[in-house]
Amino acid sequence: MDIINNLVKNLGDGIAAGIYGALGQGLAADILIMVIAAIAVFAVASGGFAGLTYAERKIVARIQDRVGPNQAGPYGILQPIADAVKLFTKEDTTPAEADFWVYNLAPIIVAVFATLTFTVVPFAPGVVGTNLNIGAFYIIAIGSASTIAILMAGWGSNNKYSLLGAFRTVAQLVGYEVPMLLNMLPVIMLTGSMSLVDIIERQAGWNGSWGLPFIVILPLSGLAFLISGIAEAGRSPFDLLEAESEIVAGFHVEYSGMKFGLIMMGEYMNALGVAVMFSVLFLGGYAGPILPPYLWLVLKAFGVFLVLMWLRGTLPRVRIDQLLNMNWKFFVPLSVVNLILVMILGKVFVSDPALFKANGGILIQPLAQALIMGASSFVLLMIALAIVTRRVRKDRMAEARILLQRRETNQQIAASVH
Amino acid sequence: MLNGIPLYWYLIVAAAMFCIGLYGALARTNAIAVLMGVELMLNAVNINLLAFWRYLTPESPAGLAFAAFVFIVAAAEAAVGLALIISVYRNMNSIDPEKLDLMKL
Amino acid sequence: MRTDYAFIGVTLVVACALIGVVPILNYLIAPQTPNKSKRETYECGMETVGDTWVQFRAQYYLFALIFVLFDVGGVLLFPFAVAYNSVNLWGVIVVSLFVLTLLASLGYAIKKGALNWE
Amino acid sequence: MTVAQIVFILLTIVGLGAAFLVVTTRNLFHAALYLIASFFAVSGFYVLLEAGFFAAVQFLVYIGAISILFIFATMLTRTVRGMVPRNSQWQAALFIAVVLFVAMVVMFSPISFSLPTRSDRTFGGVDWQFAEVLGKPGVLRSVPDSSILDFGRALSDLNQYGIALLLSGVLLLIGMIGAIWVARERKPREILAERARMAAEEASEAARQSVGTKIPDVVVAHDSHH
Repeated sequence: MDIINNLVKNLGDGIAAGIYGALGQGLAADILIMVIAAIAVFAVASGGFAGLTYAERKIVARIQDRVGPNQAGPYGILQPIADAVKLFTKEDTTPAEADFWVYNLAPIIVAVFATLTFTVVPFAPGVVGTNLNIGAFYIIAIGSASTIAILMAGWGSNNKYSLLGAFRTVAQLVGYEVPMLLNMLPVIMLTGSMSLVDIIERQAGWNGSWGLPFIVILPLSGLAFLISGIAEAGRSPFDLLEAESEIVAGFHVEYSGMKFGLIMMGEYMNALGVAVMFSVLFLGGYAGPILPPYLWLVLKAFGVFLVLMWLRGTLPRVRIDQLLNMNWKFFVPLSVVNLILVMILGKVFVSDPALFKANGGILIQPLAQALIMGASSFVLLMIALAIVTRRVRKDRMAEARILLQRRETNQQIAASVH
Repeated sequence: MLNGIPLYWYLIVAAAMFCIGLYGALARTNAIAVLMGVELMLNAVNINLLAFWRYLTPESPAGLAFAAFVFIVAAAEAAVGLALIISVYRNMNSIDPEKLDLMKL
Repeated sequence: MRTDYAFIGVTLVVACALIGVVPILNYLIAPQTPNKSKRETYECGMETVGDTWVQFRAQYYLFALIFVLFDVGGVLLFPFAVAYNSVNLWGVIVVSLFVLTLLASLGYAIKKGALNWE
Repeated sequence: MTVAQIVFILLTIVGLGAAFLVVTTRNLFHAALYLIASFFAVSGFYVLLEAGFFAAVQFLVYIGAISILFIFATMLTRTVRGMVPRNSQWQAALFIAVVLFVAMVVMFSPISFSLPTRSDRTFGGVDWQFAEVLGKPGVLRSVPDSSILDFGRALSDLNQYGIALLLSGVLLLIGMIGAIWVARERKPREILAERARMAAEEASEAARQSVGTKIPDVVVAHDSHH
C-alpha cells in the first residue's frame, strides 16, 4: 500500500538520486533536476489540457443530446491529437498592420503564465514543485498576468473588435480577481499560513485525526471563490471573451494556427488551475482515505471541472452589465461582510487551548467551531440571497412597467393614426 | 553578502532606475509617459527600502511596512493622476504638459 | 528561502522554451501563402474604416480604478491573515475598520453610478 | 561568480534596459509594455532580497493592476502612436539625471568608504555602518521565517502600523472619490444643466452689481445650445 501511495514521490526521489549519482552533488545536478521537474509540471498541465478538451467536448455533447467527437480513434479519443495536427498545419497569418512582437508574444505569455500556476500545487505529500510560503497568494498574482497578455493580443491585432473584446474581457477579469482575493483570506486566516501544503494539512487534521474540508467550515467563501474563479478563467456562462455572436470572437479574432491553440491552451489551463485551486483550498487537496493521494487530487479537480462543464452545458451566457453588477454589487460586498464575520467569529470561538490562553474568547471543540462558522456563513448567504432576490424582482417589475407603458402609448399612437 | 551581492549593487541599480525615471518625468511630451517615469522612480525607492531592510534590519517589519505603504501610495497616485489626465484630455484635447498653459499669465 | 523561487525561474525558462518553439514549428510546418486580402484585418468582410484606436469610454477606466484600489487594499490583508492567530480582538477591529473603509469607497462608487454599465 | 550574481546582472539588464526604453520610445503602448518588463525585473530583485511576498505583491499590484490603468488611460486619450519623444527641456533633464546619478554612485559605492566623515554614523536609532555593510562580508543576518507574520501583526497593531493602515484605507477612499469625480463621464443633460446653473449665477451676480435692478426670478440659459 505504501508503495502505491508514495509512487510519484519515490519515482521523483529515484530520478534525483540517479542524477546526483551521475553528476555528483552540485549546481549542475540541481539545475538538471529542476529542469526535469519543470518539464514534468509542464507535461501535467498540458496533458490536463489535452484530456480536458476531449472530456469537455464529449460531456457537453452528452448534456446537449449530441454525440460529440467520434471519428478520430475509438470514441474519438484521439481527437486532441487530431486537433493539434490540424492547428500545426494551418497557415499562420499575421495581419498586415499588426504590431509584430506584441501580436506574437501575447499567446506565448498566456500559456507560460498559465503553466507557472502549477509550480506550487502539491500533487501528493512530498510531491510539489516548490512549497512556497506564499503559495496561495502567488497563484493569484501569477493569474493576473493573463490580463496583460489579453490587452497585448487585442492591441497587437490592429482590429477594432479585438481591442474592444480585450477591453471588455479585462474589465471582467480584473473585477473577479477581487472576490477571489477576499475569499481566499478566510482560508489563510484559519490556517495561519499561505503555503498550500499547510492549508491541506490543516484541513486533514482539523478535528484531531478527523479531517474537515474548508467547504464545510466556509461554505460561502468556497461558493464565491468557485464562481469568481469561473469568471476569472473566462468560462461559460461568463465567456464574454468568446461571445462569437456579439464581438466576433473577442480579443483573439485575428489569431490562427497554433497561436490560437496556445491561447486556448492558456484558457483551459487557467480553468484547470481554478479547479485545482478550489480542490486544494476548499476540498482538502490530496488528503483522503483509502485511495492514493495523487489520485484524490485528480479526482477532486476533475469533479470540480465536471461542475464547470455542467454549467457550460446548461446555462445561457450572462449579459455584461449583469456580470459586472453581480461582481461589484453582490460578490464583493458579500465577501467583505463574510470576511469580517469570519474574523470576529474566529476570535470569539476558539478551539485551540494555547490561543485561548493567549487571547481569551470562548473555548469550544473544533467540530463545534466548524459548525458555528459554517452555519453562520450559510445564514449570511441566505440573507444576502433574500435581499438580492427582492431587489432584482423590484427592478424587473419596474422594467416591465416601463415596457407596458410604452406599449400602451404605441397603441394609442397607432389608434390615432388610423 | 547575499551569495556575493553587496548592498551597493542594489543601491546603484535603484539610483540608475530613479534617474531614468526622473529624466522621463522631466523630458516627456505626454502626461501619461510622465507618470510612467514617476512610477519608475517609486519602484527605485522601493528597491532601496527593501534592500536596506534586508541588509540592515531583517528582523524588524519596518522596511516591509514602508514598502507596502509605498505600494499603496503609488496605486493611489496612478489612479488619481491618470483620472486627471483623462479629464484634461477630454477638455483640452491634448495631454502635452507644455501645451497646458491655461493658468499661465 | 530563495531556492524555493529558483524552481519558478527554471520553470519560466523551460516553459518559455517549450511554448515559444510552438509558433515557430507551426510557421515551418504549415504552408505559407500570404496574400493581401488574407492579411487584411478581419471585420466581417468589410473593409477597415479609419484607425483602430477608436476612443473608448471612461467607463472602462473606472472599473479598472476600483479594481486597483481593492487589489491594493486586499494585498495588505494577506500578512494579517497569516498573523491572524497571534492577533487579539483589537487587531481584528482595526483591520475590520480598514476593510469597511474599502467597502465605503465601493459604496460611493455604486452611489455615483460609476459601476453602471450602459 | 555565483548564480545570484548572474541572476542579478540579468535582472539589471532587463530592468534598466526596459526602463530606458520606457522613457525613449515613441509608442505609448510599447512604453507601457516596457514598463511592465521593468516591473517584472524589480519583482525579481525582491526575490533576490528574500522578500518573496513583495515580489508577488509587485506582480499583482504593478503588473496586474497599475499597468492596466496605464494601458486603459493610453487608449482613452488616443495618443498612442507618433509621440514626440522629447520636449524642449530634455537637455536640462538629462543633465540633472546624469548629475544626480553620478552623485548617488559616489555616495553609495565603495569609493567613498575611505572618506573619514562617512564612517560610524548613527541616526534614527540605527547604526548604519555603511562601510561595514557595504564593503565587508559576513555581517548579514538572516530573515526570520516569521517575517510575514510579524509584518501582519505590526500592521494590525495600533502601537505599530495600525494607524498607518487605517490612514492608507482613508487615502484609498479619498483617492477613489477624487478619481471618480474627475474621470466620470457626465451625460450631456448634466453638462447642460450645469452650464445653465452657472449662467444663472453669473446673471444674478451681474444683476446684484447693477444698482436698482431687480433680480430676475427665472434666468434662461441661452448659451446652453450650440
